[in-house]
Amino acid sequence: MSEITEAPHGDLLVMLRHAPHGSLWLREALDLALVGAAFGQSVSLLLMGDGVWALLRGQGPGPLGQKGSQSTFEMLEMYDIERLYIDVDSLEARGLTRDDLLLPVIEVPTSELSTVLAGHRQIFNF
Amino acid sequence: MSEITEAPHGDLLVMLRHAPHGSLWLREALDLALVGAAFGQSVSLLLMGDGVWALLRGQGPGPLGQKGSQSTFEMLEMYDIERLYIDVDSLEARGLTRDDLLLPVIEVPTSELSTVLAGHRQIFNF
Amino acid sequence: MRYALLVLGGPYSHQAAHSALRFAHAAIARGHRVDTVFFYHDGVHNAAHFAAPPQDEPHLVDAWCDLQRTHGTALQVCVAAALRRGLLDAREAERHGKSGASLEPSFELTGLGQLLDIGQTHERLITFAP
Amino acid sequence: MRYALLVLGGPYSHQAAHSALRFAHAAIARGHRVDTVFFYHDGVHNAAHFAAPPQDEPHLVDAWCDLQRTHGTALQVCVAAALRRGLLDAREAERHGKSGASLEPSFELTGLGQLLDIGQTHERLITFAP
Amino acid sequence: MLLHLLNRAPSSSSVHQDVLRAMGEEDGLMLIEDGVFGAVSAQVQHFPGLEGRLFALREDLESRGLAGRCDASVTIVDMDGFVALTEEAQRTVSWF
Amino acid sequence: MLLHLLNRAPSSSSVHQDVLRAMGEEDGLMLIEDGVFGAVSAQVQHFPGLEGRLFALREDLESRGLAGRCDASVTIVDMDGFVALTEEAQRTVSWF
Repeated sequence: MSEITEAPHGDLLVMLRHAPHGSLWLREALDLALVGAAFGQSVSLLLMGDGVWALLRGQGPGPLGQKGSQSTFEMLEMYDIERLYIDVDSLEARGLTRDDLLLPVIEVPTSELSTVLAGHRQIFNF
Repeated sequence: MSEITEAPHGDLLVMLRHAPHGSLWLREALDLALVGAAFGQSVSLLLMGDGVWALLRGQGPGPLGQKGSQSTFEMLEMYDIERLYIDVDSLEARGLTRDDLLLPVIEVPTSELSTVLAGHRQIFNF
Repeated sequence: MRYALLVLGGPYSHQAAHSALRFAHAAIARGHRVDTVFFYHDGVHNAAHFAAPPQDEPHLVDAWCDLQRTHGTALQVCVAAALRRGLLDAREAERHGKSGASLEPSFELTGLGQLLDIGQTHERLITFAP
Repeated sequence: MRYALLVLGGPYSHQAAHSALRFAHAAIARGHRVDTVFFYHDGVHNAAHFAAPPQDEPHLVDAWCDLQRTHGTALQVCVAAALRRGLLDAREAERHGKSGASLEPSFELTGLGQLLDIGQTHERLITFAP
Repeated sequence: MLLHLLNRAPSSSSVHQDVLRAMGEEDGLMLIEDGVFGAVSAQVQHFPGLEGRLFALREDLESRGLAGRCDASVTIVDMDGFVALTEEAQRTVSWF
Repeated sequence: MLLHLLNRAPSSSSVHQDVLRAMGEEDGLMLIEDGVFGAVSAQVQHFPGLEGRLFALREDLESRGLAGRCDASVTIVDMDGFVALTEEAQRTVSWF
């Protein structure tokens, strides 16, 4: 069931579609979201595809000591990020539920994905 | 039907799995095959996945004047490349037949792919 | 309209930079302005001063500089993405104890805030990814 | 055994270089020799002299240099792949009219024939791709 | 109306499935670079329900030898037409 | 016997299908980097018929929070065990 109770809207939507650790996509996407939040924009995140792994509990630093993304998500929460959307289909396909995740999320069914995209003035898709 | 009449063997197998034009993978893979042939090694190529598009007839240069790969394939033929294998499943999945291709190929069914790999002393998978 | 482009792919390795350049010229030919190109992720390699592609290939770094010279397009590079990938202007090079610079002078290092600003000040922002 | 590694991915952008480094240390810990690491495709960016990653991240260029210093591992970079991506030693820089160099001195530019040679002279060749 | 750009072939990446799920009923989809491999008749079934809203870039089709193999359901546009599509769309979203 | 390395998740790339088709009956498959997402129970069905020949790298599972989610049919090896597998195999083939 959808939890989208009001029309999604905001200045900035950053879509996170890449898995953590394997590449820098997630990290550089979060950096952009963080700058947006620091500049006072209302920022939403949408996790989709392998991007949903980014919020999995229990992640660690990389084996060479690379920082994980957990601290960045926590910073975003501190900056009062407006909405953290997650694509339910992507979550379920990977055998995950919201209980597996680090932060509370707004579950978006496929039928409402386009509404989320249309509701933001700027979209960056990483 | 398989055309592999003798056990595949050779010094060097270069696997081409990336489509032409979109990235440099195909080009840099062919460069390696070309060096192998120039050094007198017996070189085989195996086209698989989107790599089968590399042999499609009628390709042109890129819109900024990048060279296509057609001339490199022709150079490889000049160097007497030993075998040009193509994964039949990949070919058929893309609606192609050998008649669509620039050069004569040896069609490899899935059941014989591992034989081709096992028959070469060095394998580079691009 | 005022267009901006975001380039996320390095030159040669992927077609992204080629597509972005072609798009820029086509947009200008239709009467638009392409005021800014922003380079992020591996796109920062488009600003490599030392790039020396074969003579029979397009020289993308030069092509970006031409675009700036001819049409006044600003070439902006995310400084954080550039530093970890080895693209430093003279000031950053000195700060990190390196002599010289590896960033082509026509490009300028800037922050990510600039990218968000571009999204607000330009009517269209088109991303070319690897 | 004599091991060689082939690295096809740039540092930071992908995990390939991190994995290759960890593999090298694990192989050495098991009593093997890692005599050569060859860098091709975007892997050539591992040799970027100007790389300046944040202080709280591993410095991969330095880590490769450490591997060479401690274990004698040769660090070889495909010259054709390097030139188009902006990694030039002093000689290539001069040949292309650039001052200075962008290749870390511990790395050496070489041809693709060397990669085929490595495949013949080392017992194992493991590829780490982006 | 959004214009989505896709530069991956459906035969090797599953990102096209995410694009389709995220598209609104009026959104358009523009295939560029390796995305144009999805425009050939044997692959276009990966993009159902996009009549009149599915485009492919002529220059990328031609360099790949696909100009004559593009399915009739796909509208071929050149770089000028691509720019025109971005004029009409409020925003573009690039998938890769 | 060859050891195949795979660093892509089966949920986003179809390269795993090509790996499976190219594997000999005794070949092993080692999941590393983002490949280890294929080792979780909800994804491992993408790798049928590999009993005892499917491996995943512990360090990459742990950094991703997957150590406790790895399917029982997958053999977890650490970096030392990964090196050991490359000793046993005549050659390795990396897929990406």
